[in-house]
Amino acid sequence: MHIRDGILAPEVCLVAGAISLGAITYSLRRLRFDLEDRAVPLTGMMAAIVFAGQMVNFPLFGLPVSGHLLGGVLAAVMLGPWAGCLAISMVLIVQAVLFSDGGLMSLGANILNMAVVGAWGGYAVYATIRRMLGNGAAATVSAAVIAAWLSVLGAAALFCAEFLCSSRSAGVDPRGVLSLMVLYHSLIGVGEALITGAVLSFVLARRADLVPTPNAPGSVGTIGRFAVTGLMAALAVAAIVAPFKSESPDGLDAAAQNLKFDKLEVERPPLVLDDYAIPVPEPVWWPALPVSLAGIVGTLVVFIAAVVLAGITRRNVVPIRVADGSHGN
Amino acid sequence: MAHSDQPAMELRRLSFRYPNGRLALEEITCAVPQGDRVAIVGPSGAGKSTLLMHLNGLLPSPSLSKDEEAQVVIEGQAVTRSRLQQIRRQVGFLFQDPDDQLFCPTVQEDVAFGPLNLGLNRAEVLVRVERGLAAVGMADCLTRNPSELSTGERKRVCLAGILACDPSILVLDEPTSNLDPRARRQLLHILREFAGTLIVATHDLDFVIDLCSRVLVLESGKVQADGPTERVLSDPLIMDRHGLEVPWRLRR
Amino acid sequence: MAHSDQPAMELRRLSFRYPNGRLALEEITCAVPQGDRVAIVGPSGAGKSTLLMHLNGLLPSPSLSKDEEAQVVIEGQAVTRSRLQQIRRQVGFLFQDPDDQLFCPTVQEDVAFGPLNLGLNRAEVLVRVERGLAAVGMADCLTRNPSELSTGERKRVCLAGILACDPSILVLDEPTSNLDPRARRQLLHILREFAGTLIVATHDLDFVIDLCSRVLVLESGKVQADGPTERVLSDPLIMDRHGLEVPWRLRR
Amino acid sequence: MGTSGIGSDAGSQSICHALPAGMKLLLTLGIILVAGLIPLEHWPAQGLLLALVFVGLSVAGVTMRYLVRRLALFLPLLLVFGLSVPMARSNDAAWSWTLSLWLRCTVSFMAGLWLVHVLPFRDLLTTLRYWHFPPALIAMLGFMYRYTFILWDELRRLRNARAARDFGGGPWWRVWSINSQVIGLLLLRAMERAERTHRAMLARGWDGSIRFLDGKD
Ligand SMILES: Nc1ncnc2c1ncn2[C@@H]1O[C@H](COP(=O)(O)OP(=O)(O)OP(=O)(O)O)[C@@H](O)[C@H]1O
Ligand SMILES: Nc1ncnc2c1ncn2[C@@H]1O[C@H](COP(=O)(O)OP(=O)(O)OP(=O)(O)O)[C@@H](O)[C@H]1O
Ligand SMILES: [Mg+2]
Ligand SMILES: [Mg+2]
Repeated sequence: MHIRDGILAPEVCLVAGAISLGAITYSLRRLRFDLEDRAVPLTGMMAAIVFAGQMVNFPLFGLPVSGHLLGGVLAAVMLGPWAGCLAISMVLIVQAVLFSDGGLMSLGANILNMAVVGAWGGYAVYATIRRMLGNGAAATVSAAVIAAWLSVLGAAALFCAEFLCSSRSAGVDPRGVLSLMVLYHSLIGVGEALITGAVLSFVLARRADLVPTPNAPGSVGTIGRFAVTGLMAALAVAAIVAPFKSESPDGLDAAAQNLKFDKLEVERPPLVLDDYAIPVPEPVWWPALPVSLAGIVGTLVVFIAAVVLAGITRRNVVPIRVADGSHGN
Repeated sequence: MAHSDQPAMELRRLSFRYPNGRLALEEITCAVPQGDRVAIVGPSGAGKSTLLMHLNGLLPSPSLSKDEEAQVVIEGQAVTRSRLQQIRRQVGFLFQDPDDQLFCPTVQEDVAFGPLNLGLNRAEVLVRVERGLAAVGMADCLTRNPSELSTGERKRVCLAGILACDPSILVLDEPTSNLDPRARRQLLHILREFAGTLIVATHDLDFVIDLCSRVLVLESGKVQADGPTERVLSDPLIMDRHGLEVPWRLRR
Repeated sequence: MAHSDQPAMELRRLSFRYPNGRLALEEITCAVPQGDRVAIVGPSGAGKSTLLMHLNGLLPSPSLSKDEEAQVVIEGQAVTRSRLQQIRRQVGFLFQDPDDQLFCPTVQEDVAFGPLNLGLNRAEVLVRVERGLAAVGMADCLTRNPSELSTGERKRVCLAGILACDPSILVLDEPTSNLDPRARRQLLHILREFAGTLIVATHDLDFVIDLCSRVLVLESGKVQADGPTERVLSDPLIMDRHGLEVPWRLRR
Repeated sequence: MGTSGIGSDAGSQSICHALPAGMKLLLTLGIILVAGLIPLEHWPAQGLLLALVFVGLSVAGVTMRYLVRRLALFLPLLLVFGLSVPMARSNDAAWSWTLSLWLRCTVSFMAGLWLVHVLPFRDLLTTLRYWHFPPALIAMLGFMYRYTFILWDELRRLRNARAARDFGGGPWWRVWSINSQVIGLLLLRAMERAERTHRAMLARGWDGSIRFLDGKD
């Protein structure tokens, strides 16, 4: 998922960088913690954990891609959206500067796609769903699972947008790019959702006090939350439905042909997605149905995972009383 | 700064409950005069570590934010959130588990951590690091990674880290565990030379006899006995009741 | 299974070098007969923990993969990769640092971990857990989280976890550190009752006198002395040279 | 790529290492920016840049083996991409476009590698502080650095602890469920350890700012 330099146009990087900078500044402002606060080391540790987690790539059912944890939702659920966003940003900064994993110039875009969409967007979805389902452990896990999956799709969609803005050719069919990305990322998202859900149910069962309730001060306003949730959900639906729509006379095949042979070649590379996904051209050739099926299967798996993991958690949770000592340090 | 007529450490009805509901300390009241060497003994789970951590404001006690009802007073100053920095400079704290204390990638950096935070300049810090490590016999381990040391070696590095801060009050939690007899003797020697106030929680009663003049017996978060070392430790009644044993040297 | 004429544990020119290049053990050769109780003493960093971990195949020694040149032999069987699981059933290993050993979310699960992996049924496992925890006096902590216990309590839970596996050889690394005197006495009692072979690394020489019949002195990865407890421990020359001290009880 | 990359090059020294850390960062960023801004048609300029970066890498003492190993992770992908265009329509324009793409991405990547090689973590922190980055962010970065080692340490312990008592027994689902718990366990233990370590730092007078013994300030 890490975009390398040379793929996005400098002006796109600039805009994305500016937005990310704003997001980080805003996060820092919202947190307003003492440096001595416990939140600082916990954020650092979360960053270290996500960093380690991202080194492990999971294979994707025979597809020529593998995904890795993004961690945005996990971090946001455990630390809140602001610290969560910071944690993931830090991971990306370190990866770019000290491991040359993801470009320096595309750092802003990477932060936008993974930290901001992951933590803020993911958290908005999570908080909204949790609002609806209640405060139980089961609700927490299912909300996080769904949010994790959507956050991956969101990141992918945003990448598409950035990429399309970068390739100056007007004629690229966004639906072609989108359907390819959806195929990959609805599946990568399943991995993300499973890991997030499993880890969270574990933590909830052992130390529920480490997972704050979304109503704590510092969460997003209700309206904003619903807006973002709606947006992300619409995105998922659009992504899944997109290939169907493109079966108009010129069709997906035509779009794909255009995409591959006519439009992109003179301008920008086609999808040099990242270092993990090897976007072989075939999927674009596939008829619409399998592409959408992948999206639908992904959705189904995520919902089933949400229910199952939530069920496991419900059985395990030991209520933890909170008494005098718990006033945050 | 500190007047010598003020106790170095004073506890006023100190209570503490862990977030999981366990009451670890219950209304502890006591005072330690400047320069005294006091041992805190008691069975596992008595609350010794919990008590010591309060001297440094390391546990989130509600009293930290209330200036008037201070439960812990160090050299005349209530331990409150705003004074924590100041107080932590005065009080050197050795954790029971060395792994909790060591977090830098090299021994040198770890020992230097405290002095650097005191705002000393680089040369001074290096001198202190060297002195601290030499005192515990680990001068040749400067560049090693603490997680690749043996447990006893790690314990010694922790000690060096505390000594390098030059505190006026030393609070040691189980300093002799995992130390070999020679290192233990060296430690005894260092602590005897130390001019400030000393508060030690330990199960090593021989060490207490050699070092401390006063013993506090703690059990279930309450002070059960308090008195001169020899008298408390040679009293079979007290010792037996609180999971201890009269040491060989005091048996008649 | 094991013939009583075979030594319980045999080391054949055992050497070990840590990945960072430090030679921790150098050509150690010795044998411990069945049912013996042997203490390993020596200064910090002598290599005691490293040696003990070899008995359980916990360190990545090259000899683990070579069947013929086995350097560690347990009850007549060379410790090789393919036999590790078998051998770990026979050998119960207590880590020096309880945090290295405890990893389950509750005390009960942690103590049950070994027995469950032995393939026992649930009822039997529960009986063993209860027995193990009762033996160390922690029967009322079943549902607590090990990371919320005091250090001494954690140490005791570790012991319960080992005892619950009912091994034929007990390998204990510094079992008395952080234990209070009463728990230490209980441990002494448990170990005296234990019928199998016992190998203990410790700095607590009094404990050695009370428990073991034979002492190995280790320093810089080599065996420096080996003999009956009283003789080795009361020899001021040996003791002084290797960072130890003649215990009070043996002084004349 | 393990944590070994972080701060591993403390020993090596070269002119590149001696540059001020801020300069290293700006230089790298500049090169990447230029590589990105040069139009695709002007591939000779890209080639020049590549040569420059290559010289930088060799001055910094990067071994050929290391370079090849890192490039091997990155190049195949680029090859596939670049080749898809000339294969579809082979004319000179397509080829020069491909070449240019290759060069651009390789320049950026190698510039990144150079930075990785010459910039120790603590220098990054001190530079960021010098540039008046928010102290909270720097503190978090510092924690992340420290905790990465602690995390590894915890993982090692967790594995050892299990090995000593898992006897390979139990039905397959038990083994499987134990394995799946590891990530959660690691996270919990790491968080708890983070809290304790934080306490230890506070006890030794830490006030929120990261100080290094040999950092430049
Ligand atoms: N983090 C924690 N959360 C909840 N309870 C705790 C925690 N730490 C300790 N306790 C409990 O508080 C009590 C006092 O613990 P403490 O660590 O102070 O004992 P201690 O006297 O230091 O024992 P030891 O000699 O074994 O070190 C114990 O009953 C322990 O189980
Ligand atoms: N993980 C490791 N990597 C490298 N060297 C190590 C590691 N662990 C221990 N050592 C070194 O190996 C030597 C032996 O260590 P070991 O832990 O066996 O000592 P020990 O006798 O158990 O000491 P203690 O009494 O302090 O527990 C020491 O010099 C130590 O510094
Ligand atoms: Mg304690
Ligand atoms: Mg040891």
